[in-house]
Amino acid sequence: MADLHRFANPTRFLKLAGIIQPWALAVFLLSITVGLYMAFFTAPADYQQGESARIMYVHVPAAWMAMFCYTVMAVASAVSLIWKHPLADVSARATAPIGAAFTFLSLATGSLWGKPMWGTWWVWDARLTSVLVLLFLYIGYMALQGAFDDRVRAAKASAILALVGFVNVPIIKFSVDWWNTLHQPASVIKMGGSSIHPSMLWPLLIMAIAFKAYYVWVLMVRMRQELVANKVRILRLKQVHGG
Amino acid sequence: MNEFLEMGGYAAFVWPAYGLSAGVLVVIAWLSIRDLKNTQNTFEKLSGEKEKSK
Amino acid sequence: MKQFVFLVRRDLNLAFRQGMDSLLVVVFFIIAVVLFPFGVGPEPGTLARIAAGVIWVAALLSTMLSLERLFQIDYDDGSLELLALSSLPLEVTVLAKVTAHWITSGLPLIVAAPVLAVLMQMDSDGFMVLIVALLLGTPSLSLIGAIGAALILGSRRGGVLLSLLVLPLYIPVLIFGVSAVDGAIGGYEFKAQLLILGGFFIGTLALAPWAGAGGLRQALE
Amino acid sequence: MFEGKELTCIRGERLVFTGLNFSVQAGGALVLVGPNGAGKSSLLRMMAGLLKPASGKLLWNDGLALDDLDEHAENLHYVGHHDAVKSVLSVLENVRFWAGVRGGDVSEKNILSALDVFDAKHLADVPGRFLSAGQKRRVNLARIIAAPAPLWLLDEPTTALDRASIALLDSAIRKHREGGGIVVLSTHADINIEAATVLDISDFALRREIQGAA
Repeated sequence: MADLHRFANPTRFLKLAGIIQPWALAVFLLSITVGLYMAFFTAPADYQQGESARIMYVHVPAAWMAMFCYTVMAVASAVSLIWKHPLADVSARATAPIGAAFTFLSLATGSLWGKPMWGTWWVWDARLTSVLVLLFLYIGYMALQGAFDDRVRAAKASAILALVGFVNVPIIKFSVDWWNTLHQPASVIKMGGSSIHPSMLWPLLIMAIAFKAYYVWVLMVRMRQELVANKVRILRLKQVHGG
Repeated sequence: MNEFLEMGGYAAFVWPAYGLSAGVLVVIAWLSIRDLKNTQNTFEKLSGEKEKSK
Repeated sequence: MKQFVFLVRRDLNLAFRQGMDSLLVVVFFIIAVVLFPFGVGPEPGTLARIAAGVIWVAALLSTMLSLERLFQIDYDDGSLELLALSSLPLEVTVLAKVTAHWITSGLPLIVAAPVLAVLMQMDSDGFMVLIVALLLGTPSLSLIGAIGAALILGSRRGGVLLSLLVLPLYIPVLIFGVSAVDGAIGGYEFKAQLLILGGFFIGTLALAPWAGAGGLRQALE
Repeated sequence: MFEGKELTCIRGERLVFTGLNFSVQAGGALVLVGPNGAGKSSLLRMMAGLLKPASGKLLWNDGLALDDLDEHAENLHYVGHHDAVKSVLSVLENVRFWAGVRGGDVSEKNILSALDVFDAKHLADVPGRFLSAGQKRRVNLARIIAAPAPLWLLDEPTTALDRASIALLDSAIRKHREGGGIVVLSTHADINIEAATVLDISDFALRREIQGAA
């Protein structure tokens, strides 16, 4: 009967999440303040793009997070399909909206950063285009998660989609890069700006740590919500089927 | 101070970028926490016992 | 192998008896392409330049349209359960379904494509490569689409959801399909693109049955 | 010999039944009873290998049935709620297809004799869309005769059947069991199966466990 309990009442994880959550919040708050301070005060302005390059300190970590979250979803989906561990489904489902938010942010900040440089809000730059496709993969995943009444069916179908999507990400990246070189004369100012000077590198890394801490914090909140919602559903089923 | 705010003439791009990012992250966090609170309340209402992870 | 052919023959039989369905796919393909001259104007220069892209995007959309019902009919009338229980492994059943789908919707597109190329004022040296590229590309579209069709079985929002899942995965095939045709017209390299399309085909041939059968198995639970 | 040990079934988050045991000898029959939603269909689907048990083992002639699903599927027939009759194909083509997919004998003679068992021979060239529910069910049952398999899993086979057809089903089941076959069926109608073991699924639902879990 032990594994039965694991489905219905994963108290062990709920306690653990309760502990991790405040720590993640603390790390997030600390690193975001340090990161922002460095991004605006210690890091020099870019000699070509001037102050607008400071958008890089939110754009680049967001793009990293977009890819990181999708990888987490793919790994969690593989674990859930192979070892059928219920927490893997819950973590993949909880990660998706956060990853999608970061993907949207990296697109929006990329467009805001590109406007002064290229004069238009959107340029079919290889990186931006791949991130746009990644956003569609996220939306497809979340739409599939929401398309089933039975939570277990939704989890299994989305797990397969996440894996299929993950296998295709490098192929899409390769195709978009190739397509980009075919049609786009090498854009004068590379998105990444001039070579990364250490004083610019540190804020980037600290902002990246801040975003990861934010991810862990919100992930814990969302996973706890999913697990308690599972318990509520079981109570509802008990009501219906006569306890 | 306002020299800083001007962002070397790029204020119209730097501040919206940071503002939007802050906004989106805050909204996602707030929604998630609100959902958690609601679910915990329904759970307590249904099962009548204190939700341990509150 | 005998049962594989048996299943493909039955599906073809079904498709031809309900002739209208596969015909609709081709009619949609033609109408979608014919709309463009009304949109961008009939001027041959502009049409020729966008011809390959328009034809390929239309091919993508029409393949996708006919995919939603790939498993849905058999799922609803109980045949899918029995197919899963036949001695034919589910992966081979998925392949048989995809083969039947490709014959009823992929091939007609390829037949109609040159006619539309003429309509779009495409340069004639592009015709042959367009056909070869479609021959290599449309099977991948059916295969990837079959994964999507298996995943949305029994979900509330079928059609639109399928397009959202599958179209992002179609992008590589679109990119290399169009550039193969443009390459032929422009007189520069196009063999590499065709080889890559072939590579996609073999890749999806390996991925789709496994993912599709996985999707079907949990849909039948 | 078909046996199930300590089977547990979870559909979605609902615990359907647990600790369920059964065993049926060659020539035997097992009748599943119990209220709707007790898990009769789930158990039948589990026996067919469509639904994996959360825990427990399924044995066919003392071999683990679920290890090789394709091989297990070869020696069973499953009749579910739907009749898998294509409206465009004729009755003969429908049954021939199902016999062919199972690698059975697809000759016209064999198909017609299978249809005759359920008095559907006269419908042979009628397209599926003209058939009534009862006729569709008889065509579906004829498919089992066309490609014989030792284990029959019938989920409420008598729905949509009139008295005469139920008698035909009765004799087909008797003949199948005399040949050493096994029949497991769930039913509401009072179909009289001699010397059948009856299994009430609701005995295996778990009341206490759910309360403990919440």
